Amino acid sequence: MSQAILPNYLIVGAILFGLGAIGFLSRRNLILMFLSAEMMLQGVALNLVGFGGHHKNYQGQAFVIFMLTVAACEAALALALILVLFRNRKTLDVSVWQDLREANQDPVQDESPLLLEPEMTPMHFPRLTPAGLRPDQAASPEEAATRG
Amino acid sequence: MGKQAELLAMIGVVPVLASVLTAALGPRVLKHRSHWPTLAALGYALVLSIAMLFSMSEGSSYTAGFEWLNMGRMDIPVRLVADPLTAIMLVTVHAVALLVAIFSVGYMHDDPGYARYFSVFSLFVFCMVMLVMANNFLMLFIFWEGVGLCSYLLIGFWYQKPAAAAAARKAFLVNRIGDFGLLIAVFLIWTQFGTLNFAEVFRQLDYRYLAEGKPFDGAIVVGERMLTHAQIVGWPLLTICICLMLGAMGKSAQFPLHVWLPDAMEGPTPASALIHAATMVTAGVYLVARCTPIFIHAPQAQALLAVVGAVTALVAALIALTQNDLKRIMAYSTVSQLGYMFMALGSAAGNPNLATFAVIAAIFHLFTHAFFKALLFLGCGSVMHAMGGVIDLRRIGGLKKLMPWTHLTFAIGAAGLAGIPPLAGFWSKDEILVSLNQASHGSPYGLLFTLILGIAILTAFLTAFYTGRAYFLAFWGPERIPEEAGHHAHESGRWMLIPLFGLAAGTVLVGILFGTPTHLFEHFLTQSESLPKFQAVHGSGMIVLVSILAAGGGAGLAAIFYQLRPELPSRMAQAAWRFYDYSSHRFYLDEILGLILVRPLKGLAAFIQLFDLHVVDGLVDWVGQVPGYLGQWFRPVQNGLLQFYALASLLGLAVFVIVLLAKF
Amino acid sequence: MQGVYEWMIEASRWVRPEMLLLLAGSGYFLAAVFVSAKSRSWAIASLLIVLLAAIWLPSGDADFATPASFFRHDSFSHFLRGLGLGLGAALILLSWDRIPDRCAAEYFGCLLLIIAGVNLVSAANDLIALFLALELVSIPTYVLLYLLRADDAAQEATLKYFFLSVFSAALLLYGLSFLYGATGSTNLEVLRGAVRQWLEQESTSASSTLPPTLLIAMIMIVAALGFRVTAAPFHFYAPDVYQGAPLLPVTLLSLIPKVAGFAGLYQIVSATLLIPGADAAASPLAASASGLFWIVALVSMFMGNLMGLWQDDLKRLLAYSGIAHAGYMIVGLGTGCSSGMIVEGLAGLFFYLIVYSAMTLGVFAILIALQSRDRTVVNVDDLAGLSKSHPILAVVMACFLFCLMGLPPTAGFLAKLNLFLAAWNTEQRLYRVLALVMAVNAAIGAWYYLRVVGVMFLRDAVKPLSVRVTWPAWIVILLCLFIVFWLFFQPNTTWTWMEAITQRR
Amino acid sequence: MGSLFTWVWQHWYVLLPLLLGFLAIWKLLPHARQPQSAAMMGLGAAAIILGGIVLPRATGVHVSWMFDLFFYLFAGAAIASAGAMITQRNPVYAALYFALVILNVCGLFLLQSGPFLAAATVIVYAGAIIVTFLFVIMFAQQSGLAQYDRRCREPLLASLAGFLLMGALLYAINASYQVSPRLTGLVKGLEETVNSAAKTTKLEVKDLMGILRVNDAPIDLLLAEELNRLPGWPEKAAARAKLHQLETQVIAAAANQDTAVLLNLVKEYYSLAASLQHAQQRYTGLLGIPAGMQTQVSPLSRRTEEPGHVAQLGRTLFGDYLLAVELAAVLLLIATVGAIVIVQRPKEAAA
Repeated sequence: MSQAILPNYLIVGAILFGLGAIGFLSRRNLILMFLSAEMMLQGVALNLVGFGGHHKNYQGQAFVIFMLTVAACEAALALALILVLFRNRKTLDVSVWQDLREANQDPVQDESPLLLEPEMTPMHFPRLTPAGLRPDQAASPEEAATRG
Repeated sequence: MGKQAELLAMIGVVPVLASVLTAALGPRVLKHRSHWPTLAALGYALVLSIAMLFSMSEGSSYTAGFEWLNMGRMDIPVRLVADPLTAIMLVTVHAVALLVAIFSVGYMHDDPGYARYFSVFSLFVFCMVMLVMANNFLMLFIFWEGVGLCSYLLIGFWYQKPAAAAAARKAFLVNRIGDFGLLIAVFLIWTQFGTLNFAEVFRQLDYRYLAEGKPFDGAIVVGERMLTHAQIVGWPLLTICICLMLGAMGKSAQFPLHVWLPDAMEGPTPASALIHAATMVTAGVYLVARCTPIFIHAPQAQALLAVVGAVTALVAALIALTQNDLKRIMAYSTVSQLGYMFMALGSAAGNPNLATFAVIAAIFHLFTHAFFKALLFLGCGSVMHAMGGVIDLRRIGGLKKLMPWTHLTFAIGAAGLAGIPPLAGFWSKDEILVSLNQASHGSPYGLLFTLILGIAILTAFLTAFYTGRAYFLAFWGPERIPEEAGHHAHESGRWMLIPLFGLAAGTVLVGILFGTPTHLFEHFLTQSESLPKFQAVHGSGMIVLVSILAAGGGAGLAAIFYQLRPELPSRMAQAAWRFYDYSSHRFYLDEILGLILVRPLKGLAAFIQLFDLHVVDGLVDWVGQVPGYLGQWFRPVQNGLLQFYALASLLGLAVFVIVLLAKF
Repeated sequence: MQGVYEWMIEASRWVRPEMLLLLAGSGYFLAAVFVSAKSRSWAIASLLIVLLAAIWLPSGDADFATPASFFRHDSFSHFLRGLGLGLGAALILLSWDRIPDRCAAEYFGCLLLIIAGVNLVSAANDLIALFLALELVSIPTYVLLYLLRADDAAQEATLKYFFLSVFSAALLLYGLSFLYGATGSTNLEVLRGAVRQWLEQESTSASSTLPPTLLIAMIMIVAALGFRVTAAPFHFYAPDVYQGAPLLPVTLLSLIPKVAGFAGLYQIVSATLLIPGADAAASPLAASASGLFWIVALVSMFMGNLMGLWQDDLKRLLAYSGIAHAGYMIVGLGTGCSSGMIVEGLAGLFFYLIVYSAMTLGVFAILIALQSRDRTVVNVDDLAGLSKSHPILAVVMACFLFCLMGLPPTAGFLAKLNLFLAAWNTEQRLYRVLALVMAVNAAIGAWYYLRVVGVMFLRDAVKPLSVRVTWPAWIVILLCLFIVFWLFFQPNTTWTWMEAITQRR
Repeated sequence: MGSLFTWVWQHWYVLLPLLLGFLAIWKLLPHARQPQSAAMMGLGAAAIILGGIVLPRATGVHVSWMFDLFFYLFAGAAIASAGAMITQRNPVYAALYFALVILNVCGLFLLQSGPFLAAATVIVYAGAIIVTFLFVIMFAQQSGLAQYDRRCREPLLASLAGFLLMGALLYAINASYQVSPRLTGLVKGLEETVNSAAKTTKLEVKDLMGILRVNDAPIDLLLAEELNRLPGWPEKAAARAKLHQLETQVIAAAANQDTAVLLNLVKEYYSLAASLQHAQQRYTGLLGIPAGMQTQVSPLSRRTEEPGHVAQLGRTLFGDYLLAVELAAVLLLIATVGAIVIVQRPKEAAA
């Protein structure tokens, strides 16, 4: 039964792989870039599982488990690295890291100003309360923004 | 066999030992005695080379060597060989190098880089000697690069001077263009013949069939393949020859790759003498002479060789006319004389019987040129040493009294260069003219060679003229000594004069002893196995006459302009509109001469110099800079943005996938 | 029936040196918590462990490859594991007492794991083993890039290397998944058998096609490993990362991933394309692969050399030089894919790999030796006057640079010559063009190396270098120098060995 | 040019959804000056739905409606949430969409009998990684949407590169793992002929020979081409021999004007084509493993008393891949140590 379905798994895998690649190339948030790369791995996992089902063995699934392990390792390192980078520049933007480049080249800057969209008014996100403060006494997001 | 092998190995090993010894001990132990290893080594090697020269009998060649490369299909043992051609090169190189080294002792005596100089000097001689003794193209190429490297080190010896550093770099890079040609030639030879050994390659291209006029109808075994003669002699051989020629043009400073040589004056003068006379520039001539058996099969390449030589000779002579820097004049004269040698080498185009004679003419000229050019350069060095480094002909003059010995030897060298009989230059130049004359009769390229013969005679005239000009301006007339000279303004010391005498003696004697009067040189060189069967060519009285006339005329004209009537050149500038004023003058003839000959020539010379400086030089520089510009073009890709890098990679990947899928 | 325990002992018999390294590396991390020792002590211990591993390395004659085993050992892995251990020992010597004591244990632990990773890449006989071994090289490398210095430049370098490496790992996995899919086994031996069987069955029929997914797999894997060997267009990170990261990790980055990458490429290529005995050109995959390598080699050579002309930063210059050299080596790989020149191309590649390791290690060792607390060598101009302050070192450096240029009498010349001749003798027009391009590039590349030589010898320093070179650095430098010349004068034994490697079944 | 057009026409069912998807992703990625439009979201949804409808119809893959339903549900949701994740401007939502992708992918795992894998993936990704990253996002998030989340780098080039790659991959998969439409048509045509031949008794040699030529190409050539796309089919050599034999027989029968033999031959062709169709579903894109090559070597993984049971995964993991598990353990250790080393403030900076 499940043999004929192999190409469908491969197709979904290829699409996830491609979409992940697009996300990696275009999203500027470091975390989203990393998640996009992980999504490419999901495409690979679908490939492997599809092939495993097709060949009726568990080597494909075992491969996915090792992939998962390595992805977890990379996630741990990514998390640490992103935290350090954020501590340094106070932003998750990947484009601020362009000091190392060919000499005599101007840095790439964003040309067009942002369009102010009505629905883009500041949103409130759940925030971690700083240590030693009661949640209800923690600073509001606006105050936190002014404090940096 | 054992003895001869030892002899060869010693000739190869001794200079490199001296180099290493000087480099290791020079700065700390030897200091001002750093020249001794070099002098001893060169002297010893010279004795060995002469011994080899005399012990060389008919058809003999010496070999020595060991197993080196045996990788895959490549099996190249290192083997030193010496046949008559090599032996002559060895003697020339060692003799001139030894005298130049002796001169350097005096010239460089208080330079801080004394030990470094002699170390590189020995290394330079070593590379050249190994180049000459190599038995295969790979080794030849390796030492070819070595010679280039040493010249880089010597030209840039005074690296504090930006001009010297720039000149060194230029020499290296221009030479790399030529080296590229040689490399391609070597690879082509390897693929075409399956071997890089000279003797093997030549055996496969058995020239005797051509030389004896027999049609060749057998097959030639090349590696594992059987090829017909036509398959080999077609375009692959032509390509090989042209690539070889490109390599030779780079080293031997042929137009348009000559641009490095005049700049190479920035090195110490003795180093220039070494480069110009004995080591570097002769490598190209040697290469072509060595590969004559290949060139015979590509008459088009030979004709091209002659054309390149003619253009080089004429252009360099014209440029030399207007130079004011004594060393620069000598540099251009070297280029011009090398052009002569190339003309001679090319003169066998379509006429294989002439090949051996052509090679003899070229090598003989190389031999005599080594003496008088080294002499002239060392003379320049002597003048320069006395004048505190000033060499501008407008600022020095009348040194005849101040430096009588230098003057005498320089005069001999100049006469040798100008081709005044019976000095060495006359005989060798005469042989080249004879060879060209022969080529202009009874060869498919007859018309071309008639033209080239004309150019050669014109060049001979010009050579005599500018040599005379330099000589008279420097040594005659009122005494002018620049202030930089200071207390140095006196005749040079013993160390510098002895080599001058030695070289002067050589300039006077080698032509008569070995040249046409005795035919010793011819007889010796014809024993070379790789050269076609020798067919003697006899000079005609006409050629001798023309040669003497050209040399005498040029020298005489120079004497008139720059000594007898020194005001003439400046007056000539106004000659055009004052023609009628001067028409009644008693030097009427000179004016006419000046008008119809000198002035256009000078104009042409100025034009060619500009052309050379801006177009040829610019073109060669431009070729060197193209990669830089291209690199600049790619630089924005590396803009520091991580995602941009990933994007470029992924785009590349997508293109690969699509293209290969479409083909799959 | 054989028990699981016995089976495991049997299966791990051939990777004991690596298990030792892994154990020691992991042990360092644990010991770091309890033991505080100087950098030098950790280095001595690491060196001993590497030596022990080298002694334990099984000889190249012992060919262990039951089909479907996880690791295998043969002359190829013997050579590359030896090279890996040698490079590891050199790196340990170079970092002798240059590591701050606070992170010395982590540093040397990572180094040992990386060495184990390189060795396992060349011993892998399974896609999973290959993947894990490559990650075993990458993950400690991320840590090393950041460990020694944590300024902005190092952070940026780590960021770029990490993210692009994760990206390339995804590409690699995607390719590997198709290789698994083609046979249903992750084993390389099975894959090799399947391709060989296909070639034998289909040798009569000209129009048979391999599944295009194999092509996809190959391109993806070449792209991912091309990232590790800095082949264009996957090389972009290299200049920035080299420039930003400290010198020791950069040395590692310019050697270890290249060796691992080429080992991995050879593993994949030899499993999917090269079947000694069968005509490799009969496989349409081989033709596509040689086309792919052709373009990658061309672009790498030009990118590396043309951009190298403009560099002032030494590490950046060496990055571009590494890109160009990767291009030369890929010429060998591509030549190995085309019929007739399999042995010459691949043996040329391995020969070049040794020479490249020696000369690059030599240059970096000198740069490392010249670093001191008060005077850093960053730009080419910082080397000015080296011939005055350290004449011997300057001459040795010049030798390495001439080797990089490919001038005789250094092994660089022979290495380039081999690749050139192999490419030329494929008698395919494309590869002949590539051979010429290689010659042109060697000429272009000479310019920027020569500039370094010129600065060392022809310019005087404003403030001369006064650092004393330590003896571990001298050992590395002199060994590299020895190799650079020895391989020129006595290349035959090494060459015969390299030829034997390519004869893997 | 004409051939390119034909090629596009033949592959419209791949190209059209791709084109729509490309447009949608390109426009939906955060642009500085354009708000996200519902129309583009609709376009993206259309691309997914169109692909879901057209692709299986064109390629003829169908299992059972229950399986299909779940498959298309999970696959469609996975792709849609993947698209939403990369285009979402709010990083928190994007991370949650990523979790949704994971969940749907795990659903697909379940369909391929990978319950353990599905559970592990959910735990590792949705349970650990996403949650940790959400913490980081919240920690790093200032008020409002950040500049860098509202614009992206090179949306056109990035989506172009991604979709070019995706298209090439889909094409390769299509060429490797799916029954070629031509073969499907061929089988259908032969089937009809055989069925109709059973009803009518009057058959002309000319008609039968016409059946054996499809689009002016002999059926042998078509079948041989399709056969060549099967690198791993064990019976390939036999089928090739059979094809050759049929070819000679047809020539002989046509010469004899023997309709009965010819009809039998058509039936033989039909059975050959049908078996080829079956083989293409099973064996394209595969290389046959030589006989005698074990793919599972450890004593543990060779014990297979319960086929398909999840325990077999454990056997594979701790049998064949025991060394790999150990390697993975070292990797986890180094990652832990590395993360600690990276994140601790260097002492120099503190001092």
